[in-house]
Amino acid sequence: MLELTDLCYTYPDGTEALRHINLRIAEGEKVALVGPNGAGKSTLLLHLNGVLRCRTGAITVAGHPIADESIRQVRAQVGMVFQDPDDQLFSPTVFDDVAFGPLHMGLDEQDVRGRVLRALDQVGMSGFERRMPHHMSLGQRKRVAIATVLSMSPGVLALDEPSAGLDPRARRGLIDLLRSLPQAMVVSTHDMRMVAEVFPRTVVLAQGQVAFDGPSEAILGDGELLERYGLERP
Amino acid sequence: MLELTDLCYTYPDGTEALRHINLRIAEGEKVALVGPNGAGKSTLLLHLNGVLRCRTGAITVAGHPIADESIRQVRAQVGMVFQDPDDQLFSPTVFDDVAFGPLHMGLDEQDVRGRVLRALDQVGMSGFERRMPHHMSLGQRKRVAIATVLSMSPGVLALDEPSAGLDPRARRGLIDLLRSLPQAMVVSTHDMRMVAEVFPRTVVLAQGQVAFDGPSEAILGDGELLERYGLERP
Amino acid sequence: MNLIDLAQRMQLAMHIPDGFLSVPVALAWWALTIVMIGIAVRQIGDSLNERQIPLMGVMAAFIFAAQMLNFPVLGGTSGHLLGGALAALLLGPWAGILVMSCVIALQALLFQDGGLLALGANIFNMGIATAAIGYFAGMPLLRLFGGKRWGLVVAGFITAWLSVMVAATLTSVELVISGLSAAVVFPAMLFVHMFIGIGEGLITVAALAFVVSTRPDLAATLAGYLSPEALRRPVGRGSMIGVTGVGLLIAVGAALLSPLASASPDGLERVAEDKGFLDQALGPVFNLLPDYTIPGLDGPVSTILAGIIGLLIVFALVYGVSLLLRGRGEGRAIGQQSGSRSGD
Amino acid sequence: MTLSTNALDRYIDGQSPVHGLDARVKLVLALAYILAMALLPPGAWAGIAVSAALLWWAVLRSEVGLRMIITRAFVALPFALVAVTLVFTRPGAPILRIPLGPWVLTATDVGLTAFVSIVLKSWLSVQAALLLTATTHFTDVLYALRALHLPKVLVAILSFAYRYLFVMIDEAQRMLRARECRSAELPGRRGGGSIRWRAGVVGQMVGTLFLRSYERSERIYIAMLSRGFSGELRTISPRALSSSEQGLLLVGGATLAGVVLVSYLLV
Ligand SMILES: Nc1ncnc2c1ncn2[C@@H]1O[C@H](COP(=O)(O)OP(=O)(O)OP(=O)(O)O)[C@@H](O)[C@H]1O
Ligand SMILES: Nc1ncnc2c1ncn2[C@@H]1O[C@H](COP(=O)(O)OP(=O)(O)OP(=O)(O)O)[C@@H](O)[C@H]1O
Ligand SMILES: [Mg+2]
Ligand SMILES: [Mg+2]
Repeated sequence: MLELTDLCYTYPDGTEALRHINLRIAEGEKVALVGPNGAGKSTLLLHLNGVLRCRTGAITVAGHPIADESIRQVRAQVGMVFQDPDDQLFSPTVFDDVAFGPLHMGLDEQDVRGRVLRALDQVGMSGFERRMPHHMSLGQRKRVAIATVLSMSPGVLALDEPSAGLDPRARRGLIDLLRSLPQAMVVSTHDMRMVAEVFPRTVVLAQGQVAFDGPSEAILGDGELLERYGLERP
Repeated sequence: MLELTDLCYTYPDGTEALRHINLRIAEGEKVALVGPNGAGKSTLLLHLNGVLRCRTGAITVAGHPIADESIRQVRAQVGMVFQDPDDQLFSPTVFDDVAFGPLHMGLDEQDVRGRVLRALDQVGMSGFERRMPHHMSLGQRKRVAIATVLSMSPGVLALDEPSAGLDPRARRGLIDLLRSLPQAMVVSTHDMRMVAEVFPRTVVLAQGQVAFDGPSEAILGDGELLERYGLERP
Repeated sequence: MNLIDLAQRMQLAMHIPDGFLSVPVALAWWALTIVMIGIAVRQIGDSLNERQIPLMGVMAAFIFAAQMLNFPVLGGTSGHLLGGALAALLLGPWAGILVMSCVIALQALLFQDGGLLALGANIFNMGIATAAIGYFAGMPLLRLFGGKRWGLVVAGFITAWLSVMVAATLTSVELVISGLSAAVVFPAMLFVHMFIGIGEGLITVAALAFVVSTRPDLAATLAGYLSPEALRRPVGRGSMIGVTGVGLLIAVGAALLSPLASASPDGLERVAEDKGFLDQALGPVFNLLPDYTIPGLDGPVSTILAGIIGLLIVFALVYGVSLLLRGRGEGRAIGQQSGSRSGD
Repeated sequence: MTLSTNALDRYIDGQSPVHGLDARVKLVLALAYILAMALLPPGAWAGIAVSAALLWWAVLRSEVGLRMIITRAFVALPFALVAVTLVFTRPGAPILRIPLGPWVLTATDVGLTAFVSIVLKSWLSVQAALLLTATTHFTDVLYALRALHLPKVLVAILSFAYRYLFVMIDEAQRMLRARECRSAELPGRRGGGSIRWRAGVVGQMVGTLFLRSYERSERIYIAMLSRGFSGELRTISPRALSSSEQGLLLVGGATLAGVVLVSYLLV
C-alpha cells in the first residue's frame, strides 16, 4: 500500500529531520509511530501525502511513486489529519469542511453530498452538518477532522497525535473509532496505552531514524527499550 | 492558607459550574484536583485568585477574605499558571516575562532582577534569560510559565493541567519540579500517574461538586470510584 | 468582563452608523472603496500565491482579536489597537487593505459596529486610508532611518499615530459633507483621536519590534520593505514626496497638539498618570464645544493661523532633516554592506 | 464550547418564517430597508412610522423578541451626540434659548426636525441589521455574498476570518486573563508600572498573537494542500431563487420605494 525507501529530509534551516527511513505498510495495516519530541514523526507523516517531498529516496503509494503529476491522486489516497482540529477544520460549517476534499477532487455535487453524509456517519457525527466547529467540544472536533479525510475515501490514514488533549472518556471513543475504521493507518502518538489497544505494529523513531520496527507487544513489554527512547510504560 | 466556604458559581449563560464547594488547604499542602471535562476544575482555580468572584460563599487567603480592595494583594499570594504557556508568555525575552509580575508590583530594579534569577533557578532554567520564549520547547515554556509566578513569591500555586501535551521526559522533569517546590499547590489534571507521584491529597470534582476529598491512595486504589468519575487508573 | 460591552465600547469611536451619512456621500465612498478593493484583489492575485488566502483570513481574525487586548489607562478607560497601520506594516499595503476591509465588514455584519450603507466609508477610513498611511508614510520613514532599531520605533509610532488621525479626519469630512456641523465634528473627533493615536502608536511600535526581533524572516517576507536590504536602500524621489507629506501631516498634528502640550509640560504621560487619560482628553472637548458652536468667534481663526505658522516651521524642519539624513543614509548603506559580510 | 462563543454569536436560534427565508433575500431586503431609511427626507414622520411598523411586524414574526432588538439598537445612539448640535446650528425658527455664560444657544425647529429624523432613521437601520444577524447564520450570509457575486477571494477571506475569529478571540482572552492574574500589588506600594510600559506589554501581546496567527495560517495551508487544494477554491453552487422568493424581493423593494416616494410628496 505504502512504501518508503531510503527517505531523507533536511529542513531548509539545516535540521536533519529524517535519515534513511525504510518502511512498508500493507493494506489495512495499523502502525503506531512513537518517539520523543523532535524525533521526526510529524515530518515523516507530512511526506506520506507529498506535502514535504524527499530529495533522495522514494515513496510509492499503491504502487505509484509520488510525483508532481500524481500528487492529487496521492492526496486522495492518503488522508492526513493534523493534531489541532482547529487547523484542520478551516471552514465555517462542518458540511463545508467535510466537503472540501471531495470538491477539490473534482467530484460532482451529488456525489460530494453523499460522501459527506457517509463520512460523518462513520465517525458518529451525523446531524452536525450545519454546526460550526467552534460550537463543538474538542472530542467532537477531532472526530469531524477525521471525517474530513474519510470523505475522500483514502486507502491510508495518517494521524498526528489524535488522542492529545482528550479526557479519558473522549479518548475511549476515539480508540473505538480507530479500531473500527478499515483503512490502513500510520498514527504518531505519545499515548502508549492507545498503542497497546489499537496498533499491532509499532515503529519507534529516534533522531530521524527508525530505531525499532516490530510487533507492539515486543516493545511494550521491554522496559529497557522504552526507557532508552523516553517512552512510558502503558 | 486557603479556605473556601460554600462556594457557588454560575456563568452568565446559566451554566452552574460550581455548587457548594468547601475546601481548606494548609500551608505547603499539595492537592490534586481531578474530574471529567466540564466538572468545574478550571472554574474553581479561577476563583482562588479572584479572577472569578463568587456571589455566595467566601474565600479567604492567608486569613484575609478576597474583596475588591485586596484583590491585587491576593494575586501576589496566589500564583496562577494556565495550561497553555503561550498565553502566559507574551514578552520578547524570558527575562521580561518573569519580570512582569515583580515590575507590576512596583518593586525596584535590583529586587526584580534578584527575583527573576531566583525564580528561573528554581525551575531549572537559569541562563535562559535572554532567550525568546517563542523559540523554546513546550516543556521549557511550561517551566518558564511557572517561573513567571514564582518571581512574585506566592504562598500558593494554582496550576491548570500542567502536564498536558508534554512528552514523557518533559513530564518527568515537571513532576520533579512540582515535588521540589515548597509552596502549597492546587493542581487540576487528568494525569493520574502524576497524582500518584506528587500529591498526597486528591479532590474529585464532578458536576461542580466535591465528590471525594481525601488521601490520593484511597481513590487511586478504588477502581469503582475511578470508573464512576471517568478517571483512568494510574 | 462582558465581551459585548467591550467590543462595542471600543468600536464606537469611529464606526459611522447608518443614518448619519447622506446617500450621495455613502454611495460615493462605496464606489471609492470598491475600486480600491478591486485594485488590492488584483495586486494580491498578481504578486502573491494562493497561500495568501488563509493567511489573510487568519490575519483579519487576528486584528479583530488584537483589538480586544487593552491596557488600563486610569479613570476606568482603556487603550487598545485599531490596527490598520500595523496590518499594512506587517503585511504590505494591499494585503493590509484586504485584511482591514474584512475586519470592518465583519464588525458591521456581525455586531452592527458601523452601518451597512456607511460600510463603504468606514472601510475607506479605517481600512484603506490607514493601510495607505502605513505604506506611504511607514515605508519611506523606515528607509530614511536606515533600518536602525530606533528608526523602527520612530517610524512605527509616527505611522500609527498618523493613521488614526487620518481616519478620524476622513470620518469628520464625510460627516461634515453630509451636513453635520464642522465646528463640532472636527475638534471633537480630532481631539479624542490624538490620544487614541498615542496608544495606537505605542502598541504598534511594541508589536512591530516584537515581530521584527522574534521572526525577522517573517517580517521581511510578508512586507518586503522590512527586509534589511530594502531598509538600507536610499530613499528615492517618490518616497521623498511621501516623507514630505508625512512631515506636513505631523506638522498639522503638532499644531493641533500644541495647546495641550503647553498645558502639561511634563508630557502626556504625567497627565494620563495623574488624572486619567480620556477623562482629561474628553473634558476639554466638552468645554470647547460651546466655544466652537457659536459662529463668528475669532478664537478659531487665530488658532488656525497659529497652527498654519507652526505647520510651516515644522514642515521646513522635517524637510531639512530628511534631506540631511538622506545624504548620510547613502554613505552608511555602503559601509554597512561591507560590514555585515564580515559580521555574519 | 469556547470562552467567547456565547457572548459573540448574535444568532438566535428559531424556526420562524423569517429564519427560514433565504439569506440572499434577507440580505437584499435589509440593505434596501437601510437605503430607504437614508433616503427618507427629514421630517417624514409618516414614512418613518410606516417603515417602523413594517420592520416591527417582521421582528414579531421572527420570534426573536421585539424588546431585545429595540434595546440592542440603542448601541449606535452615542453617535447621536455628534448630531445633537444640528439642533443649534441649522437656520430656522427659534424654539428654545439656552443661556450658557456669555453665550446663548438657540434651538431651531428645522434643526430639531433634522436631529430627531436622523436619530430615528439610524435607530431603525440598526434594528434592520440586527434582525438580519439574529435570524441568519453568518455562514448563510457568506453564501449570500457569494451568490451576489462578491469576488471569491473576498468571500474566502471573510469565511476564514469568521472561522478563526473565535479561536483568536479566545487566545486573546486567555492572554488577558493570564496578565490579569499576574497584575499583583503589594500592600502600601503603588504598582502597575507606567502607561508606556503597559502599552508596550499590550504591544508585545499583539506581536505574540500575530506570530501565533501566522503560524496557524501556515498549518491551515498545509491542511488545505493535504486535501487537494491547488490554488482554486471550489464551493457548492447556490440554488436558484424560487419564484415566491423573487416575488417577495419585488414586493418588499416596491413597498420601500413607495414609502420613500410618498414621503417626498408629503414633505
Ligand atoms: N518547519 C521546520 N523548520 C525547521 N526545522 C523543523 C521544522 N519543523 C520541525 N523541525 C525540526 O525537525 C525535527 C523533527 O520535528 P518533528 O516535528 O517532525 O518531530 P516530532 O517527532 O513530530 O515531535 P513532537 O513529538 O514534538 O510532535 C525537530 O528537530 C524539529 O525541531
Ligand atoms: N466562559 C464560560 N461561559 C459559560 N460556561 C462556561 C464557561 N467556561 C466554562 N463553562 C462551563 O462550566 C462548566 C465547568 O467548566 P470548567 O472549564 O471549569 O471545567 P473543567 O473541569 O476545567 O474541564 P476540563 O477538564 O475540560 O478543563 C462546564 O460545563 C463548562 O461548559
Ligand atoms: Mg509532531
Ligand atoms: Mg479546565
